[in-house]
Amino acid sequence: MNMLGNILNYQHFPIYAIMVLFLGSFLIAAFGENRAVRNVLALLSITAALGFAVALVKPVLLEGEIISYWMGAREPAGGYAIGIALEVDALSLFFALLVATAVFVSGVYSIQYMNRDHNEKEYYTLYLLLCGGVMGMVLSGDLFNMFIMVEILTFAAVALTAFRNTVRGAVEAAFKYLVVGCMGSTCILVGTAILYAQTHTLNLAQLAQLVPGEVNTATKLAFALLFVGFGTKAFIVPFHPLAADAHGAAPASISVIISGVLTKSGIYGIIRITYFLFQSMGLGTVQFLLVFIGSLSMFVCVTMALAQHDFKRLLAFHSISQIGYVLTAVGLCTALGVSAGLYHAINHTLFKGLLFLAAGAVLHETGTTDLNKLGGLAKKMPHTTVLFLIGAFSISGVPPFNGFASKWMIYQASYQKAVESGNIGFLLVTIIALVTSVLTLASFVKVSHSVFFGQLPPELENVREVSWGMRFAMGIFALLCIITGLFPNLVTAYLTEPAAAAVFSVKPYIEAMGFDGSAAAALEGGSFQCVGAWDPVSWLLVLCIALLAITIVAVAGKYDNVSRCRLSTVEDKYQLFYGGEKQELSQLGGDDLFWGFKHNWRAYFNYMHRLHSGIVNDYALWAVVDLALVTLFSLIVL
Amino acid sequence: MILLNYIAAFFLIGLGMYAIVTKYNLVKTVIGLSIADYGVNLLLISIGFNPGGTAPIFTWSELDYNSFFVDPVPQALTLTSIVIGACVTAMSLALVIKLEEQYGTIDTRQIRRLRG
Amino acid sequence: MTIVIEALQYLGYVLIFPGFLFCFLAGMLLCGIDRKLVAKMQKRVGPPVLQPFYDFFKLCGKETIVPAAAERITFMLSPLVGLAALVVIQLFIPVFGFTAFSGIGDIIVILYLLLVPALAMILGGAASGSPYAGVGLSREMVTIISCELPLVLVLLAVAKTVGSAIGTGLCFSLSEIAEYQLVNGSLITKISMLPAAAAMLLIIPGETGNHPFDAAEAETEICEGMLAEYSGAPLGVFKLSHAVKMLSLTSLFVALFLGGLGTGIMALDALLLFVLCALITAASISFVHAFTARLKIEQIFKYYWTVVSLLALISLVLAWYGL
Amino acid sequence: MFKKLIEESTGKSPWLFHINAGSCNGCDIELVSVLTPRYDAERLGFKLAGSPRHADIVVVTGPVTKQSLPRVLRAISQVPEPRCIVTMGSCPQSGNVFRGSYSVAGPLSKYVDVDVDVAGCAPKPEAIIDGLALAAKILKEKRGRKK
Amino acid sequence: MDFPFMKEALSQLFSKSSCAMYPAVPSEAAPGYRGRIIYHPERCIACGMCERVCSGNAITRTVEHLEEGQDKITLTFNLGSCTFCATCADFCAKQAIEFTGDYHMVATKEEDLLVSGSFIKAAPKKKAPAADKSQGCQAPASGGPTVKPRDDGKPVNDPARCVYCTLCARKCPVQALTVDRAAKTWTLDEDKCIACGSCAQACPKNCIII
Repeated sequence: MNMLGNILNYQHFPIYAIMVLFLGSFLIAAFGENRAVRNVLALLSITAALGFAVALVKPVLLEGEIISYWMGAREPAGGYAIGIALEVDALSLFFALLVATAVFVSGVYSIQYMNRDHNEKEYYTLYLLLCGGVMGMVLSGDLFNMFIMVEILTFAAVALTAFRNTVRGAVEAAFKYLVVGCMGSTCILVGTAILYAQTHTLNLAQLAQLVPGEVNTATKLAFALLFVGFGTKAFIVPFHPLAADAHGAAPASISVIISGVLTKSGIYGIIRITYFLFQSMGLGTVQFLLVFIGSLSMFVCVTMALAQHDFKRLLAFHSISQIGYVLTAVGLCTALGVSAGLYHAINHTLFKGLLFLAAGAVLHETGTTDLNKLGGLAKKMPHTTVLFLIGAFSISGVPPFNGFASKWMIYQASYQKAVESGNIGFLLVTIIALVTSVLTLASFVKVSHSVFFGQLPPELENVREVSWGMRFAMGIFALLCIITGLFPNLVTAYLTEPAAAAVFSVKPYIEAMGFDGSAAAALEGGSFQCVGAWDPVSWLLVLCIALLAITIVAVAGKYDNVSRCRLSTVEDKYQLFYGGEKQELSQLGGDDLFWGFKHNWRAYFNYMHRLHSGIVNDYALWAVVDLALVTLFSLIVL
Repeated sequence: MILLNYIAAFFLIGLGMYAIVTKYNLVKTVIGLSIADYGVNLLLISIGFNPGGTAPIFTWSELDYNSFFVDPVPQALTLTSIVIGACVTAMSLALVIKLEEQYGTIDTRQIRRLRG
Repeated sequence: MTIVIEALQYLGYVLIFPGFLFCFLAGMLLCGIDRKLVAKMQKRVGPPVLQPFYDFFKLCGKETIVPAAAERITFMLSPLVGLAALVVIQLFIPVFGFTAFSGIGDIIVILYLLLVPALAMILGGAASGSPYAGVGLSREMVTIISCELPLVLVLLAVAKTVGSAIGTGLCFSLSEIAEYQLVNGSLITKISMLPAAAAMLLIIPGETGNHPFDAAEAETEICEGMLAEYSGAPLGVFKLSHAVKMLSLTSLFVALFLGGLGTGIMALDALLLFVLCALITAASISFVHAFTARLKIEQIFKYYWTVVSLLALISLVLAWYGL
Repeated sequence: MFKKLIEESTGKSPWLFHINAGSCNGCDIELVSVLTPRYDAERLGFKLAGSPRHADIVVVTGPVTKQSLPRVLRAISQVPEPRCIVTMGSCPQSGNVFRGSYSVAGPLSKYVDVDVDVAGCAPKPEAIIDGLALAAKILKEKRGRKK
Repeated sequence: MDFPFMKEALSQLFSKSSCAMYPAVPSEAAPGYRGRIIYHPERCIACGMCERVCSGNAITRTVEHLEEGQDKITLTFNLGSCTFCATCADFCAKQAIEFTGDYHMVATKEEDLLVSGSFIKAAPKKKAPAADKSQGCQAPASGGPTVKPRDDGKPVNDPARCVYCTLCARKCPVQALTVDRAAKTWTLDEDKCIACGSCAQACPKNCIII
């Protein structure tokens, strides 16, 4: 009894959450020949991981406890951490929850999405490895373990990118991802090694205790290496082409993990090294670094997305654009900013997951994601369309969906930062963020027009709605999108604020592991205070009343005086009006829909097109140049 | 002496990066990755090296404050890193084979269907 | 009991005063005045001021044809959603001192809500399946992108000016802006706000899709773009939305720059608001309409991102340095 | 009340859709001149609509060539009820000088019920206004008959 | 940017519009406007010239045989097919077709656009309806005619000037003239001739005298 109680002690839950995923992976590799066994094993392990993560909400997020867990109970000896540790504070758990949710939904979706592929066994093995890697990384309390987990997830992600190796460009994308990803991993390892050489510890808490006191050339170099390494995982500029390539080729369920979870692990790493290890966020210059790269990612990727004509590739660029929002907000280093950034991280996982799943549904039914070949699917796939629209509205920040709530906070945070610091540069960030949001809307208008609305090409006449399992998975994301959009107060109060508070409380983080945290720099995030007002529930209520009133009036005014075609052959009256031949398909291609915008920016777009050459050496060069610049930057300012 | 190790380690890493950036042959790219990896391994080992230390093999009772040995942690790290390096090489070579099958070339300048 | 009365009061806000009925009457009248004024400026007599009402009711009596290629639900629902969103915007915009719903929205919410009617129109057009709608929505979206930057700059400039005046650094709440103006006089009296007001005047026709920025609804080139397949009552609702959008934007202008003119008596305020809206319509929509030709879409974009944005930026920089 | 408003308004805001079915452009120009400051049909509520879906009155000019016939009929069928068809100029009524040509399928009245004929080659703008006013009246009657 | 009409627009706001308030204020057609056709059957001699020159095929002539050799001749002008070119009026020797300034040619039925009239024509008689002689006939050329005109309104040829071009024979609606170029003869079938005067109008040398 006591033993059972000991096993079920929530102190053990973090390691359980990681282990069930890895265990599921190995079990599937061993016994996964049978389809039913495989599915049950996969579902069990992802559900268990989600359950363990949710069970930790009460102690960690609500009560503010920091779980420190030493593997094999090897507590620190002589003031030095010897054992391998897990440390779960609100920030870790926040990301773990995101991971668990995304993994769960994507897993449910996979079961029917992957049913036409061969080698499902390998798929689930790799899938659970990937998930376990991310989960392990965000819960780890040890820098080297973070590296190991990063390697595992990179490997699994690369293998899964190339999983459908007959898809155009899949192997190519995987190779590019592998090369640049390994360069990033190498950077992390070298950074870890340097930190170890300086401090003789790998424990995050102890590093946080020791590193800030030991700022020299070597640790500055380590900062740059770690920053670039985790940047590779988050695909922030200049690593964004990899994300685009990988997403385009990977199965949709993997894209969800790569964009919703893997990038978050990069962001998590960046938060850990900037706020905790080096505690350098008090410096305006480091804030500048994060905000600059964030804004750059935001804008460059959204413009790149406008020029795409592949559904998933477009979504991939948007994914990085939204990661730019997160990084920018986190880089503001205010309570509102960090909270907004984390909020946007949740939302990004949800809506981007939803969108990728919708893209996957389209791919599953039509066999293509080329915007120029699709159209009019709303009549064939009505539920997918509605779910996609929820995702599209969310990402473009249409009230009352969740994207608006977090973007609204980001604008306020950046503008407030600009006013408080008197730095007009932050004002530019607000403006870029607002404009980016509109451009995001534009490209989703493009997608919805060229995929779901418009005319149906004749070869898609036999398309059917996807199976209920896939719709169910998308429905979960859509529901979460709406809930997080409608109750921003709850989300901030119970999820992001504790996490943001954890970001600003380095001292408890160090002390929870039994080290001396008195020397930790006390970063002050300021109070969490919105300058505007936004109450989505009341707003929605008002909108509904208005809509209802208008509908009643409209119906009274013969709004329903509708005639529509009920015959199988379409009469002239119900044909579209245009001056061409009767049966001509005149769907507008998605390729160049916003010509009026791109025309004025053609020099920029042409330049960007040339720059993203697709040659792996170029991307490697960007990585090296980025590393060199960040190194130079950190050597000068840190 | 140990300084030479550090210099060599960073030289190897730099060499690997140089190969990745400038060589258009996929196999050479993979070699570059491996070289960089060896550089990291060398770096790790050098960090743990204490001149004159013994092998870090003790039982609990043998351990006291006078024992002088090389740091075992970087050695463990190195082992992990070597394993990972081998994985990278294996995986990337597998991908190179697939690429050669699909594209008929191993020149990176021609493997660029995904661009823009 | 008080809850019932309060609920009725809010229902009254939604349905009658700044809500639906007011929007309907004032918007349509503004539209009529605009058409009359343009006609006058072009040496014509012009339609009667009540003409938009005639148009609307006539369209209500017409048959509504749903094309076979259209997605019916989106096609029928989007006009209503667009109109409802506009009515809600009107509820958020203060009428001098009075705001129907002050605590649930601010400048940025307004900025985004203004996207909703356009988005509804875009989705409705896309759902109709018409290629003209495709061209129209592309142009509409570019027009939105064009207007967004200057509009953002204007709103931020106002937020900064009011915020630094009331000591919080910045102020996104519209009702606070309105209160500030009631106490300290209209913002347009400040030098720093003059370029912003000018920019806003230029933004209004672009946002409402009026001449010369109506490339998206060019009836002679692309058959009214997104509306090409609409007929009957839904078309009437879209025309109504257009009229209400004119009201929303002009009353936003009043709320941002002329908020100090309020008298405190609600009926009088409503009348004053309408008169001011009509004046702004005359200045920014009708007058520009009368002597310009329709711009091409890339010209619209260029114009807004250079001339108008520059005006707004000047204002923002002036506000930043406290002028 | 609503019904009455609708009925009252129907005659006051007729929107035109103009179809050129092979016209020589004379009538088209005259139709446009009706909207100029000199005649300003807008003061009577007339407006040129861009799409047949918006229109109440279809104005057809030209002798209805064989090439244009299916498109003319399609466009006319796409006009929502109640609608009114006006032939303008002599061509759509009879074919005029093009009558008997191998490429002319007219007159229009062979295919659809024409409500109002405006004769003239091209008609004087005043005549067009007369014709349109008559069409508006017919429109109102049709609306009244329907309910 | 240049707005040439900005001031104009402002100034127009306060001045009177240039509208012709048409339905309220009636408007007259300009002089010379060719509007609704008026047909005078009493002047018509059914020569059919108008029908032949009409490009729009707007004129139809129906002949109804009555007893006593009389024909009831009906001319119908379809305004819905008319180009209002007035060629028929120009060609009408008897001024039976008149174009008025009435432009209100709006109809809901096609029959409303028909202008028709009929008259009864007796069998060939000595007397033809009196017509204004000074009009249809060209002024004599200098030198004067060498033949005298007949009194029944039928043509006489002046062989001194005739070049036998056959234009008169071609223009004759009833084929009453025979002209032989080779033999240089001009013969009139007096029974067929209806004294319409078309030959005289067609003659380039003004050698036919009526």
